[in-house]
Amino acid sequence: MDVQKLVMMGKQIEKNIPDHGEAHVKIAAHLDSFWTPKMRADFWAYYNSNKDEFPGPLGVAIATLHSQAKA
Amino acid sequence: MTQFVVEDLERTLAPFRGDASAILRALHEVQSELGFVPDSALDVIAKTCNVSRAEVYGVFTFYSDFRATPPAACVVKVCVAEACQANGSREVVADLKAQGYDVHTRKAVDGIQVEQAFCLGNCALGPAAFVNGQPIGRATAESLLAAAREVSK
Amino acid sequence: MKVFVPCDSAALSVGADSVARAIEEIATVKGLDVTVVRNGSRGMLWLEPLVEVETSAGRVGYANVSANAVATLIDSGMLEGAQLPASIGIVDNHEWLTRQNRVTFARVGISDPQCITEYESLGGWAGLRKALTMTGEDVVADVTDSGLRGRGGAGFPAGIKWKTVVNATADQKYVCCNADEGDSGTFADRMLMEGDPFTLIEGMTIAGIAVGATRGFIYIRSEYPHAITAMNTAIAKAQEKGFLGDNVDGSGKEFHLDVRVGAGSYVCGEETAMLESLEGKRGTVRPKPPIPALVGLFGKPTIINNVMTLAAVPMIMAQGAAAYQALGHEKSRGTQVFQLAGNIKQGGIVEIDFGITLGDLIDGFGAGTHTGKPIKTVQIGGPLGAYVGTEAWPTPMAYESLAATGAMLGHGGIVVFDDSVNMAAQARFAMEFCAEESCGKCTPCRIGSTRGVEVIDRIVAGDEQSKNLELLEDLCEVMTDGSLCAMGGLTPLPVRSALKLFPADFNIVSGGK
Amino acid sequence: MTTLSERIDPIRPRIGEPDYGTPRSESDVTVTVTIDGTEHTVPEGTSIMRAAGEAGCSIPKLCATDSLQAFGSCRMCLVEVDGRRGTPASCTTPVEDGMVVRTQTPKLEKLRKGVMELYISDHPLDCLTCPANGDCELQDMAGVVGLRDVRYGQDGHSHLDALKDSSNPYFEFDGSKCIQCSRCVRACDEIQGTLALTVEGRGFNSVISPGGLNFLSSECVSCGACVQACPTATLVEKSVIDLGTPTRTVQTTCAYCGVGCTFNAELRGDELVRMVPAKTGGANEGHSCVKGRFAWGYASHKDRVTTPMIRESINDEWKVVSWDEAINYAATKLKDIQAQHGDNSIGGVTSSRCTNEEIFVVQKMIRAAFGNNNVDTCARVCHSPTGYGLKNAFGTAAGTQDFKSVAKTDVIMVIGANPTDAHPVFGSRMKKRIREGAKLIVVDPRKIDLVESAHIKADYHLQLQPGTNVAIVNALAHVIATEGLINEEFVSARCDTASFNQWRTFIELPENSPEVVEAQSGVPAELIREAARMFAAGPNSAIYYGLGVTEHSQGSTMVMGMANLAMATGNLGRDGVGVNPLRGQNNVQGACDMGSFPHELSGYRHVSDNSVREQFETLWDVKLLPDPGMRIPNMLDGALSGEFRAMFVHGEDIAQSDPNTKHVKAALSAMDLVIVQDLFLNETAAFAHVFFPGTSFLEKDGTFTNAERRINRVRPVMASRTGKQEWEIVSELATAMGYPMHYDNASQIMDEVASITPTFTGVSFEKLDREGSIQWPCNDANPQGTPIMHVETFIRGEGQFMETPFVPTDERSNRKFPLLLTTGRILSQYNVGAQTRRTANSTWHAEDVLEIHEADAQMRGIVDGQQVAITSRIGETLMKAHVTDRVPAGVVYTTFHHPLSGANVITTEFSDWATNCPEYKVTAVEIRPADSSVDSVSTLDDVLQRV
Repeated sequence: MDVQKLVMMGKQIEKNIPDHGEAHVKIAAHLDSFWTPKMRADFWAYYNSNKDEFPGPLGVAIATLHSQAKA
Repeated sequence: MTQFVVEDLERTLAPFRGDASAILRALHEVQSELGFVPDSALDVIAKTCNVSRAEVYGVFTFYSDFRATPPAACVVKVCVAEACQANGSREVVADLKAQGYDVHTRKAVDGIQVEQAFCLGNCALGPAAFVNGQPIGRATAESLLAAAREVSK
Repeated sequence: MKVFVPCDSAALSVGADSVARAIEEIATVKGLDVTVVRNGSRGMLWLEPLVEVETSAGRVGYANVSANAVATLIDSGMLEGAQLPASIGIVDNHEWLTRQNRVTFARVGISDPQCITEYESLGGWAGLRKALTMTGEDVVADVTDSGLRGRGGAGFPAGIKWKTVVNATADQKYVCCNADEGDSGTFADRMLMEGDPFTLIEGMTIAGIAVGATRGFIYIRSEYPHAITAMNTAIAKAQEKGFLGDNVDGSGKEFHLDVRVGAGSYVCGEETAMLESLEGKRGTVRPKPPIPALVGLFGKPTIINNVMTLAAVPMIMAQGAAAYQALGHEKSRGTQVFQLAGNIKQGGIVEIDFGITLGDLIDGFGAGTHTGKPIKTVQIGGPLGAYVGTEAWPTPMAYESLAATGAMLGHGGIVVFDDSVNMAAQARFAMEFCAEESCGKCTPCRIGSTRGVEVIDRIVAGDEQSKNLELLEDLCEVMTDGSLCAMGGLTPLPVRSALKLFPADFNIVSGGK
Repeated sequence: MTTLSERIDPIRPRIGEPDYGTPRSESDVTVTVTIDGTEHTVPEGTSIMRAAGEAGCSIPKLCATDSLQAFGSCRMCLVEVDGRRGTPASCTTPVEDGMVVRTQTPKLEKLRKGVMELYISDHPLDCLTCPANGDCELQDMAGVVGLRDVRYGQDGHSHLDALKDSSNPYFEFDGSKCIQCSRCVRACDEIQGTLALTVEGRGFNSVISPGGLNFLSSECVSCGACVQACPTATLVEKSVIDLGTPTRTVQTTCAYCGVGCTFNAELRGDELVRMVPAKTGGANEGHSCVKGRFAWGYASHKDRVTTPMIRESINDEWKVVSWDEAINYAATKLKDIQAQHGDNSIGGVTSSRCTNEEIFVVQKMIRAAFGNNNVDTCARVCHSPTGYGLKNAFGTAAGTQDFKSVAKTDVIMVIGANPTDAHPVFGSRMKKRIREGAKLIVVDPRKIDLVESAHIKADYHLQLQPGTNVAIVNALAHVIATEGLINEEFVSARCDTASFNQWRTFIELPENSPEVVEAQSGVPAELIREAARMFAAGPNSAIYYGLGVTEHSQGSTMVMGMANLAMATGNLGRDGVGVNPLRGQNNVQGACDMGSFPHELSGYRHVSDNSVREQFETLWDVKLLPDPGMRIPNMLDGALSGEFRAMFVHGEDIAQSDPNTKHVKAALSAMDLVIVQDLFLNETAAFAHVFFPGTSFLEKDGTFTNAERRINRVRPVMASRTGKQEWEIVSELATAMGYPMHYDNASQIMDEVASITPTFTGVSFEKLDREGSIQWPCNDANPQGTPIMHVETFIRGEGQFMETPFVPTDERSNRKFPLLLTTGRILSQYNVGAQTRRTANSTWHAEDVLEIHEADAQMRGIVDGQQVAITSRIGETLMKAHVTDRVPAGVVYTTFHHPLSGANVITTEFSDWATNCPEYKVTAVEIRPADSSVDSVSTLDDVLQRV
């Protein structure tokens, strides 16, 4: 899949989950629940070299998933 | 019906907006405004009163007062109910027919149209009639036509 | 000087308006101080236009005045009450009136119907004012005690109907006045509405206050344009004076009244068809149960009474139930407003206690036929009423006594026919009228009436007469027992009575063929 | 000349359901009545007619039928009652305690015969050649009363020469046979609520009339209620005239919308004559719409493909092959692709048009034989946000009520749904309740019929800008929270306190106030406030919603927003309330229930749940993946990037129904293998290599689950025209791929579902056949099913409030695309139109049109009926313009039933953030007149080429 599409989807999810400091957990859970492993991996790969683009909880979420070996 | 008349009617019928119980009143209103109820007015009434066209049509066709076409300049209504029969209204109707005015076809001749009615509430002075709404007692074909010609002059 | 020229539409039909205009014109030309009052009609319709002149001795009447004759009459001293060929003397002393007992019609013909102050000065609003001091239940009890029965035809006790409505719980109740006076030979409702509209308004307001109905409707047939105008004008005045509205006569009670106009349908005089029509719909008959007193207009508890019924109420309230109960005959209490119509010499309104004989009404009041020929038959109670012959003259005019003879009082209209009438034609007309005016809902009335015309035609034509007579009899049975309402149910009454009394008119060959 | 008695056939047993003449009384009080000497106890309010009928002594009748209120016009049902004068009609007279009734006396017999004699005197004596011969109540009753002779003859005044009205494509009106019982008029009023029929004239001249017009040009919506109500051949299906009266019946379920109407398919021999809605149908209770009632002819349309076909390339001609060859060809290809590109390179789509059993085997094949979770369903593009939102809030991905519940609702809020067009049979129920006095709030950019039509008027129409649903629902909740209208008792007893408190803080923020939202949505703040107060006042307030909620970038948020609103006002867990999705297709609910989503197994259990997965693994004897598979958009994107190579498309036309057609077609073209299973060579089949002919619903054996979770039986009315059931094909494909799958019948598949799905454990064909239908959950706790959910507690325990910030879509109108296009359905057509366009339904709606407000039209020089070009940043299409005040200025609207206009050519890639449900409802567009310019002619060619 085009990684830019994944970025768009990720950012849309981030925008729609209100953040009271725990949004990254919810975003991670969402990606874990609904994204295929390959989508998560591709996204992580992109994130890893473009971290500046993800200052918010989305970045934290994908990093968390990666650390749990889910991305 | 032109747009102008439709808008006129919509204004006339405005008090009945959303009132499903106003179909009959709306039909009266249209007929008093235009002299008859054109087909397109049924749709205007339906929309105004928030009912179906069929409902309006059903009411329109139930009551004998309403007409789908413009009336003649003068409408003569002759009572043919019992009390007036007792005073010869059958003969009046027959005389009128002989002169071309048939209460069944309601065909207009020289701007005069004759219709039958069942009781006009003037049963002691029959035959009773209305000539364009003006009551006439002890009517004869001649007295009616004379009054009608006066009106349609 | 006051001159009275009736505004009743029967008077108008014989020129009352032009008479009134002529009097005013001549008075103006001559510089006379004449006030023309447009009163209701006294009900002596054969005398219309009946001009009355106020004199110190009373109101002197001049009968059958035409506009052309006005100048001569005035020149001859009419305005001074002179004795002239047209004069009938003091109207109040006229035997036709003195023999009557005018209760409901007490003010009709006396006053200017649209003068609300005169209405009050003649005893108006007294009943309402009294009712406003009573509980609804007490008002209903008074109406019950008076013995007042529905004047529309069925004769159902008004108080019982009211009690049902007063006991019903609902967010809205209605009072509906049935002024769809469609029976040929009847015009009392019209004359009251044109001649004393405030009485009806007062009666309806009392009914509304009594049962907790805040809205009332008067359903008037479109054939009565003058009554419609009269009622609308009177209602506006009553509203203006606070007798209608949110605060009836300062009582804090609410009653609003509106006129609704029919559109040429006889069956809308049937109470449930009238309800449909009041709801703006096709005037088809509703089955009963449920009764309108419980499920009536817009599904709410509703009093439905005739004009004459409601117009009797103010007097009952003002003078007490006992006064009304004291009048009448057996179970028919109070007075009945009879209407003499058709081929009759002295046609008009006769309000008198129940119990007067038919013969007295027709010969005594009516003075025989207009044409001067012998009477052949009389139809009582409108187009659904039976034809009777002179053998019925001794019958006391009351609900039960008439029913016992197979006839019915209906709305009290009596239509006289002379001997030129063909009764097969009248029987055929009864079916034809039913075919024309049936709402079309139930089968016996819808199809039966049309078949009735055809079968009568075959009988008269001598076509398989005995078979068709039997068929007509079967048809009458199906219509009588099978119809949804009185329209189809009573149409056989004139048919059967005509056939029974005057078989010869049907060309019936003895034994049939 | 034959005699009358020869012409009136003796009564034969008739197919169809018993008719007790008047509706059942709902009273709990009973009375005892003596009828013909025998005592019967019935509920108070029961008519004499019904009491007698239930007791087995039926009284003759013509105008009475138990689907309509008593009318009392025919006078056939007269009886005698002790102590009462006359002969009252038994239909309009309620029984009273102690009443003694006689239904058969010489007097009554004579009267009934006399009435019948009148009827027949105005009725053609052509029973033997009449299409209703043997299915005519007049004929039956003439026999019952023993009429032998009509003494009036037939020469009198009559209606024998009345004209026929054949304008409706499906039924005919023959006035000469009409008995004026008004059953048709009353059915149109009481059942359908359209009031398109009336009686014209009066007395003998009364005739039934569609408002003085012909049926086709009238207000008639062709629901068939009048035809069904007609006791004679006056209103009769043309198919009955052509084929004759039916002789047997098979009960089944309609395959159109999510209402799920039960029909009796009436056949003559093996030929389907007509579909008659069943009074026993749980969802429809005897009603139908033009689609289910009449538009079933597509099942035998000449376009139907009934043999399997294959081709190497989509540029080749199709080759008709045997089932074995087709299946083996597909299996080999799939396996080859997997060998070359990996297990995850293939996937499939289940169809919401198919049975639960078919869907279950398709997802099973994908998970077990394909060995991945790349299964999705067309619910993705309609109601996936419903599943997401309701599951989060309440714990289960389904509507909370049964349809009947609306009869107890005091305030109905309809959001983004158009029930009278899209769910007409439920729409009629709703209209009935509104006419009884329920309040109505419509939230929709468009003036739908519920906003104002005969006897219906919304109390509030919140005519919002497309894309601002969430803002509005937040503003409604804001009013409720800030004006002290929250049902604190309900919330504290039933909902999660922490989430509620957090939500309350959020919702009370000024950004959610109606005054702020007015600027975003265009809805006056005061209207929002008043509507919110009305909703909170209830006492029973219910939300009904459709795709106007879900097909947005915030579809899931909106579903949660509505759940918040319902919980905050305590409107859950009883009759008359709830959050109710109106499902688009017949089996959207079932497709979701059966485990069609890539992340869920049947019963909404996540694939990552080890214990659940293990149960399936044991049952299926296969290893399952614990991670979610690809959604449809992922598959399409994957096809373009080369990672996804083959797709099994089960009964869905993604090339027409999915957004951004150009993108979809490119993705399909990129795949190595596309397998389509469908009735017709649809738009997607143009890209297919294998075509498996499908079965129509008339051939299927199985179940559909409707929007109220009602599992209805689908029974084969005729033999499969392809020789196979669809689940057989799928099983054989799986087997050919090396995973043996076999079922003897569909019932076994449901047994398997029941064995492994906790909400379905009590469901079996046997039980469904016995009970008629069951609403899940149906298990040991709820053996009779569950009409209303969350009665005591929520499925998830405590109701969960969710913060629902309004995030405007990225699709905005701008100078280049200043208008917002939104889409919807029309009554006569259905979705992509594959079925309805192959029926006479196109008589009503032959093409899609673009609704445009007069101001927008004028500005662009567009007049009504003109061809216009609609351009979005994605594409362009052509349509006729319809200038109307149904849409506000700035908004245009169209349906998407026709491939020629192909609304999805212009819809965008935007989708719901949580579920990727496409944002069909908001597309920024520009419109311009298209005719007469050279440029637009070439555009039309483009369009024609594209489709």
